[in-house]
Amino acid sequence: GCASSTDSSTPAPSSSADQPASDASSEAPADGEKEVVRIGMSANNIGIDDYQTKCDELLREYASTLEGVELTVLDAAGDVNTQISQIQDFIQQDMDAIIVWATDSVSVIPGLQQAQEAGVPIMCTNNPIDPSGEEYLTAFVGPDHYQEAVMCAEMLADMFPDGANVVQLTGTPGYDVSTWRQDGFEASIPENITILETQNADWNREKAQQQMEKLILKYGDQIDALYAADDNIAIGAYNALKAANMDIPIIACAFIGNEEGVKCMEDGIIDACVLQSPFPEAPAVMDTAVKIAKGEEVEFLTRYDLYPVTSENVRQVITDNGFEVWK
Amino acid sequence: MENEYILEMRHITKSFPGVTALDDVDLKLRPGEVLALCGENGAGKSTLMKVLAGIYQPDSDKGEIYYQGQRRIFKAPVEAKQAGIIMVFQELSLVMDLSVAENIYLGSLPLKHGRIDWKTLYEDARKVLAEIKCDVDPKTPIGSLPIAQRQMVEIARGIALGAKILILDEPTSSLTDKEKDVFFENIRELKQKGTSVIYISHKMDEIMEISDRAMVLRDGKASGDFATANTTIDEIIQCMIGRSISNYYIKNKAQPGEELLRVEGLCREGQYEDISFSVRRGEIVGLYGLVGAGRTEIVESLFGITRPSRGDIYYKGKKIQIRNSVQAVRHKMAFVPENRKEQGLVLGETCRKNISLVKLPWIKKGGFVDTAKTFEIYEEYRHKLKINAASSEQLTAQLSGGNQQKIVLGKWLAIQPDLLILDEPTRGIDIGAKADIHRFISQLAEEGMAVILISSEMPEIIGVSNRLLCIRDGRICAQLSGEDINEQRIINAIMNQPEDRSNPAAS
Amino acid sequence: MSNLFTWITEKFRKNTIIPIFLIVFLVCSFFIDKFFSLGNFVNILGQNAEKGILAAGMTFVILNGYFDLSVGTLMGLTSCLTVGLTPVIGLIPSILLALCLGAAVGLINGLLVTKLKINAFIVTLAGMTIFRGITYMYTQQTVRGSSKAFYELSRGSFLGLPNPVWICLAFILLGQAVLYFTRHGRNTYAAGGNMSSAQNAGINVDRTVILNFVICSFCAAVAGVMYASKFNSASPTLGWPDAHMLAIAAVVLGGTKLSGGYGNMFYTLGGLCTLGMINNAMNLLKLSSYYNTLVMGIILIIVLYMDIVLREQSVPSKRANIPGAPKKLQKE
Amino acid sequence: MSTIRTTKIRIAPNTTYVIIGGNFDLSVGSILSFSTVLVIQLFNIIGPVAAMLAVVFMGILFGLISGLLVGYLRLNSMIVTLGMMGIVQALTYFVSGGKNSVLKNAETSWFLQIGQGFVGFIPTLVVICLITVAIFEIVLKRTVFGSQLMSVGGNQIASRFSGVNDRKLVTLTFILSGMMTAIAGIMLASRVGSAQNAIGEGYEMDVIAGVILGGASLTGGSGSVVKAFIGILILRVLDNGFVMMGLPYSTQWLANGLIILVVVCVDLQSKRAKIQGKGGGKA
Ligand SMILES: Nc1ncnc2c1ncn2[C@@H]1O[C@H](COP(=O)(O)OP(=O)(O)OP(=O)(O)O)[C@@H](O)[C@H]1O
Ligand SMILES: Nc1ncnc2c1ncn2[C@@H]1O[C@H](COP(=O)(O)OP(=O)(O)OP(=O)(O)O)[C@@H](O)[C@H]1O
Ligand SMILES: [Mg+2]
Ligand SMILES: [Mg+2]
Repeated sequence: GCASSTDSSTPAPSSSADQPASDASSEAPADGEKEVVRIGMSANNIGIDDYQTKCDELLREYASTLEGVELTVLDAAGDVNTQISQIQDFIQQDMDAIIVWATDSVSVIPGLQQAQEAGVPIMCTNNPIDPSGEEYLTAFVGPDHYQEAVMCAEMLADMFPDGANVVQLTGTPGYDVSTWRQDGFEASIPENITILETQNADWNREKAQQQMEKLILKYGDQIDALYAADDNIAIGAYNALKAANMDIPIIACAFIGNEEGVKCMEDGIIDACVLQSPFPEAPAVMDTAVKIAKGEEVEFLTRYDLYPVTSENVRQVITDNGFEVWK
Repeated sequence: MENEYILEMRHITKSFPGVTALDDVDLKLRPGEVLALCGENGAGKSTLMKVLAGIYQPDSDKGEIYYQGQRRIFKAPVEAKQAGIIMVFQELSLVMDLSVAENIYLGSLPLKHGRIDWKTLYEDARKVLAEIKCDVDPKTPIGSLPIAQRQMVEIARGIALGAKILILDEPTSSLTDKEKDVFFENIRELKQKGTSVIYISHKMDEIMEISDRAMVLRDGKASGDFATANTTIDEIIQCMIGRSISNYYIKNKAQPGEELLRVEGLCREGQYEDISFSVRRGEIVGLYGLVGAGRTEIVESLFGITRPSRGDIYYKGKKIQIRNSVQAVRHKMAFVPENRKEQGLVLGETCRKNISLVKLPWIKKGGFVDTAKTFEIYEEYRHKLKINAASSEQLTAQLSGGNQQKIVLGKWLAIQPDLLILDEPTRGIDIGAKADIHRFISQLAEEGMAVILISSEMPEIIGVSNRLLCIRDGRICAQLSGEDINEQRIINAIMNQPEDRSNPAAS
Repeated sequence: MSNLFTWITEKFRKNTIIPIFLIVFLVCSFFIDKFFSLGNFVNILGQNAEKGILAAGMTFVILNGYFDLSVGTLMGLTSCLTVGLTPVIGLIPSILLALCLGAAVGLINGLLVTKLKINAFIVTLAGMTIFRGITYMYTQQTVRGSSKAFYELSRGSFLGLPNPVWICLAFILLGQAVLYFTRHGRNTYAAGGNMSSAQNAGINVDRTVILNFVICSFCAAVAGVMYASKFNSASPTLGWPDAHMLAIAAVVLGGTKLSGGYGNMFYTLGGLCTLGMINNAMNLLKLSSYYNTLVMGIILIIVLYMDIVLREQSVPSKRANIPGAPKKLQKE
Repeated sequence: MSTIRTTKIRIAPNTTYVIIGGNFDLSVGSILSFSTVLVIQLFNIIGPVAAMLAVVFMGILFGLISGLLVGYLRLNSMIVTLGMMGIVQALTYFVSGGKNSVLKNAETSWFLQIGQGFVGFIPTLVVICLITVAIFEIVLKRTVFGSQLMSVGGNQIASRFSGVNDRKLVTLTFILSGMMTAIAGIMLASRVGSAQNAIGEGYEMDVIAGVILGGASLTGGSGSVVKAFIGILILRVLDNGFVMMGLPYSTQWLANGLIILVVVCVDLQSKRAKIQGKGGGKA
C-alpha cells in the first residue's frame, strides 16, 4: 500500500512540444562589453549512463564554440543535498546563470529559491521541476519523460490489438524518471493489456538480467512482451530471454540513439522505443542559459521532439532529424 | 555460630563444556581474615572467585552463598559489587584508553550535581595511589603504563572501593619485591579495618607471609585447609600437587659450548643503549632489572619485532640482520613474550592450532598442513609440560592462566630452537609447573640450547641462571656469574650502589 | 610561555585532526579563489549541518565499539514520515512521531545486539534494507512539504549562521557534555575500550549499548526531520546508498578509534569540517566531475596517513612501540 | 542453478579472506565495475587473452595498493578501501569516457562461452564458481597460508610474535581480493556482453552481509568460504522467492531484512545450545 498522494503525473505543464531546439542557434548579440559570461551547471549523475555522459560532452563542446562563455559543470552524483550545495557554491562564485539537471523534482526547489533570492537566474534541464518550484525558474528545457511512456504504451497497444500480458522492468525506484516512465505507461495501456508483474532493475544490466530470469521462471510463456524503462534494462533482460529461447517483443521507453542501441534495434533485440536524442539538448540548453545570463527574455518552456521508432525506421528517423549515431 | 563468618559458600559446583571446574566446594571466611587460595593451574581458584563475584552462577541450586548471614545470589558483577565484594582480576581488566583515575573508579565515578566530578575523582585517585606508593599521574592513560604499574592500579582499585571482601587474584605476578612490600602493608591495614581478603597466589612465601589461613583446591575440589601459622610450605604443596618438591631451582650443570649469539653495541633510541653480551650453547643467561629497565625491548629487537638503530648481532658465528620474526624463527630462535594474552596466544583458536602455529612451515606437505602432525605436537607437549586442557580442540581462551602459559612455551619448544628467549615465563604458573618448567629449561640447556631468561623474581633468576646481566635504564650495569649471583650483588648493581665494576660488559 | 607551547603541542599531538584540518584549510585558502570568505564558510557549515548530527550520533555507537549502518535509510524514512504526515496530523505531532520512531528503532537495534547477541553489523544492515522497504511502502515518490513555517525554520539564521548549523553545534556540544560529564558517557568509553572489564566493574554494559543505539538512531531521525525542512519535501532516496558511510568516515577521520573506546565529539567535528571543506574546495576548483571521486579517495588516504604519522610522533618514546592493542588489531 | 550465477557469489571467497584477516574491502564493487569496463574496452582493441591478462593485472595492482596501505602502513582498511573505491570509480570513468562499453564482433568468440556457455548441462560459470569456492576453502582450512591467516585475524600481534609474517598475509588477502574481483568482472563482461560504469555499485555490502551471514567474525579470525557461499545463496534464494511470490520491491526489502535477522537469530540459538559460556565477543 502506498499512501502518497502525488497523482499529478505530468509535473511540467504539458504544453505541446512546439519549439524544435535546433533553430535556436543564434549568435550572442551583445558585443558591446567584452564581459565573459560565467555559467555553472549542476548535473545529475554524469558517467552513470550514456545519455547523461553524452549530454555533458555535447554541452561542453558546444560551450567551447561560444565566444565569451565559461561553463563549469559539477556533478551531484544523484544526491539532492550535494546538488543544493553546488548551487550554493555557484551563488558564492557569482555565476551569471545556473543550469540544474535536477536530481529530484521537488527537493531541489529550496536550492532554486536560494539562487533566485541571490539574484542569480537559474534554469532547469531534462528533469522537470514540480510546479510549486516553477516560480523560481527562469526557464526549463527538456524532454517529457511521461509522454515517452505514453507513446510506448500506444506502440504496445498497436502491436497487440487483441491484448497481451506484459512484464515491466523499471529503473531505480524513487527516482523521478523511473516514476514517470512507470506511471505514464500504466496510465495509458488499454484495458486488454495486463501487467503481470513489475520489478525494479535499477538501470543495471546485470540486475535486469537476473530479474528477467526470475520472471521467466515464474511466468514462462505467459509473457507476451516486456516493457523496459530504458535500453540498458532492455539489453540485460534480452540476455535472459535469449538464454531461455524466448523471442518476445521488447519495448524500451527511452532510446538514446547510440551505436549499441541502434544495433540492438536493427538486430531486433529491442523492438520499439521512443527516441530521445541528446543532440538537441546542448544548443537548446546553452543558448537559453547564455540568454538568461545576459538578462534577455526567453521562452519559459522548451521541449524537444520525441520520435517513436521501430527496427525498420530507426536509422531513418535519426538521419532525417540531423542527429548522429554516436559512440 | 552463623555470625562467625561473613561469607560461606556451600556446595558450589560449576562446569564448563568438557570440564568440571568446581566440584562441590565449600568456603568460609571470617571478617578481617586473609584467606589464601592455593592450587595448581586450572584447579578452579579463579572460577570459584568469579562465582563469588557474580560473574558466573553456580550450576545447581545446591550451590549457595551466605553473605553476612543472608542467602544471596549474585546474578551480575554489579550486585556483588554493591554488596561490597570487589574482585581484582588475574587477567588485568583495565580499559587501555581511559585514565588511571577512571580505571580505579570504573563503575563508580563520583557525581556532583548529576555530572562527573572530575576534580574529586583525580584527588581521590591521587590519594589512593599515594597510599600504595604508586607514583603515577592519575590522568595518564593506562595503556601507556608498563604492566607492573597497571597491576598497581588494579590493586588501587580494590582498595579504593572500600570492599568488605576483597578478592585478589594473583595481584603480585608482575610486581617487584619493593612494590610487594608496600602492597602487603596495605593489606594489613585493610585487615585492621575488618576487611576480609581472599588472596590467590602461586608464590608460597607470600602466602606464608600474609595469610591467616590457606585453603587448597585440587582438580576443582577443596582438598585442604590450613592455619598458616601451624603449617609449612611443603605441607601445602604436598596437598596441592600430591607430591613434595625437593628442589625448586635446578642449576644447569652443562659445560657452556660454543658461542651462539653475540651482540655488540646494540642501541635503540629511548629504549636501550650500548648493549653487548654473548650467549653460549648450554648456557642460561639471565636478564634482571626493575620493571621498565628495558629488558623486553632488548629481546624484542633480537627477535626482529623492533629494529635496533645501531649495533651488530652475530649468530652462529655469522653477522646477521633480523628484519622480522619470520627470519628469527628461521634461525631457530624462540621467544616466549611477557604478555601471553596479547602477544602469546590466539585466544579464539584451539590449543592444538596455537601450539602448532610456529611449527607450521616445518610440517607442511607441499603447502598443506599435516594435520596428523599437529595432533602429535599437541600430545607431545601436553604430556611433557603437563598441560591441563579438556581436549586438543579446547579454545585457549578457556584455559586457566598457567596452562595458557604452557601452551605458549610448548609452541616454541616444538621447533626445537637453538636460542630460547623467555620473558617472564613463569608468571602465573603454579609451583609444581614452575619447577617443571625450570627443570625443562635446564634440561634443554644441557642438550645444547642457549637460553636468555628475563625474570623479575629474584629467587628464580638466581636459582636458574648461569650468568646474569643486570639492566638499569636501558644499559647493562653489571654482569655476574657463578658464585657472584646473589641477592646482595644484584641489588647493589640495580640500585646503583658502588659496585666493583670490574667487568661491566661482556667480551 | 613555554608552558603554553607545550600545552598546545600536547593538544595537537593528541588531536591529529586539528593540524590536518589546519593544513587543508591553509592549502585551500591559498590556492583556491573565493574559498577564503565568510560567505563561503557559512556555506560550508550550512551544507554539513545535517551530516554533523548524523555523525554525532554515530560517534556514540563507534565509541562503544559498534557501528550503525541503518542511519541513512532511517533518515530517509523519518524524513518522509515527517513531511507525509504533516497534512494528516499536523506538523509538531509528525515531527515528534518521527523522533520517537528514531528512538524506538534505536531501542530495537540495541536490544537485538545486546539481548539476542546478534552481530551489530547484521542487525543494522538488515535495518538498512528494512527501513528502505518501509519508506518505499509508504511512498515511492518525493513527498511535497506543506508547512511554510517548517521550511522557513531551516532557512532562517541567527547571528549570521543558518539555524541548522546552530542545531548541529548544539548536538555536538551536548554530545560532548554527555560523553565527558555523565556516567553514561564514561561507561561508553569503558565498554568500547574493554567490554568485559566494564562488565566486571559493575557497569550495565547492555544498557549503555542500548542507549547509544537509541542516541544514534534518534540523531538520524533529527537529521531526517532537518532535511525535510531544508528540502521542504522528502524523497525516499534520501540517505541511500552511502549516508552511513559518510558519517562513519567523518568520525573515523576525526581520529576516533573504529574499534571503540577512544575519541570524542570534537574529533568528529574536525573530521566533518575537513570533509566538508574538501568537498567545497572541489566545487570551487570546478574540477570535472570525474576527478571528484579520485581526488576524494586520494585525500582520504593521505589524511589517514598523516594521522598515523602524527600519532606515531606523539607516542612517548619509551616502551611505546610495543604492539599491544587490547583485543583487536591496531586499527587506529 | 541460476542462483549460483550471481557475481556476488564469485567475489565471496576473496571477501571472506579479507574479513578473516580482520579487514574490510569496500572497493570490490568499484573494482568489479572497472574490470568489466576495461576488459570490454581492451577486448575491442587487443583481443580477449591480452585483455583478460591486463585486467587481472590491474586487479592485482589495486589490491596491492590497498594491501600495502593496510598491511604495512597499518591504515584503517575501511577508510583506505573507501578511498580506493573513489579512485577506481574515477578510473572507470576515464577508461569508458562515462559511457557504456559494448563488446564488438564477439558473437563467435569463445570469450562469451565463459559467461554464457555450458559444461554438459551446467553453466560454465557455475562450474568455475564451485571450483573457486572449493579451492579457496581448501586453501583456507588445509594449508599453512590459511592457518596462518586465521591466526593473524584472531590475534595479529600474537601471530607476529610467532614468526608469522602478518603484514605480508594481510597484503596478500587484498591482492587476492583485487585479482578475484577482476576475474569476476571478466566473467560478468562475458555474461552480459556489455558494461555500465556503475555495474558493481553496492555489491561490497551485499557480499559482506553474505559472508557474515555465513558465520565469519567481523573482527577476523574465523569464517569459512563454503559458509559464506551458503550465506550468499540464502540471500539470493530469498530474493528469488520474493519475486516468485510477486512481492513488490519495497516489501522485498522489508522481508529481506527481517529474514536475515531471523536466520542469524536461529543460527545463533542453535550454536549457543552447543557451546555455552564461550566469551561473548562484540561487534
Ligand atoms: N570460560 C571457560 N570455559 C571453559 N572452561 C573454562 C572456562 N574458564 C575456566 N575453565 C576451565 O576451568 C578450569 C578452572 O579454571 P580456573 O581459571 O578457575 O583455574 P585457576 O585455578 O584459576 O588456574 P590458574 O592458577 O592457572 O589461574 C580449567 O580447567 C579451565 O580450563
Ligand atoms: N560508571 C558508573 N559509576 C558509578 N556508578 C555507576 C556507573 N555505572 C553505573 N552505576 C550505577 O548503576 C546505576 C545505574 O547505572 P547508570 O549508568 O544508568 O547510572 P546513572 O546515574 O543513570 O548515569 P547517567 O545519568 O549518566 O546515565 C547507577 O545508579 C549507578 O549507581
Ligand atoms: Mg586463575
Ligand atoms: Mg618486560
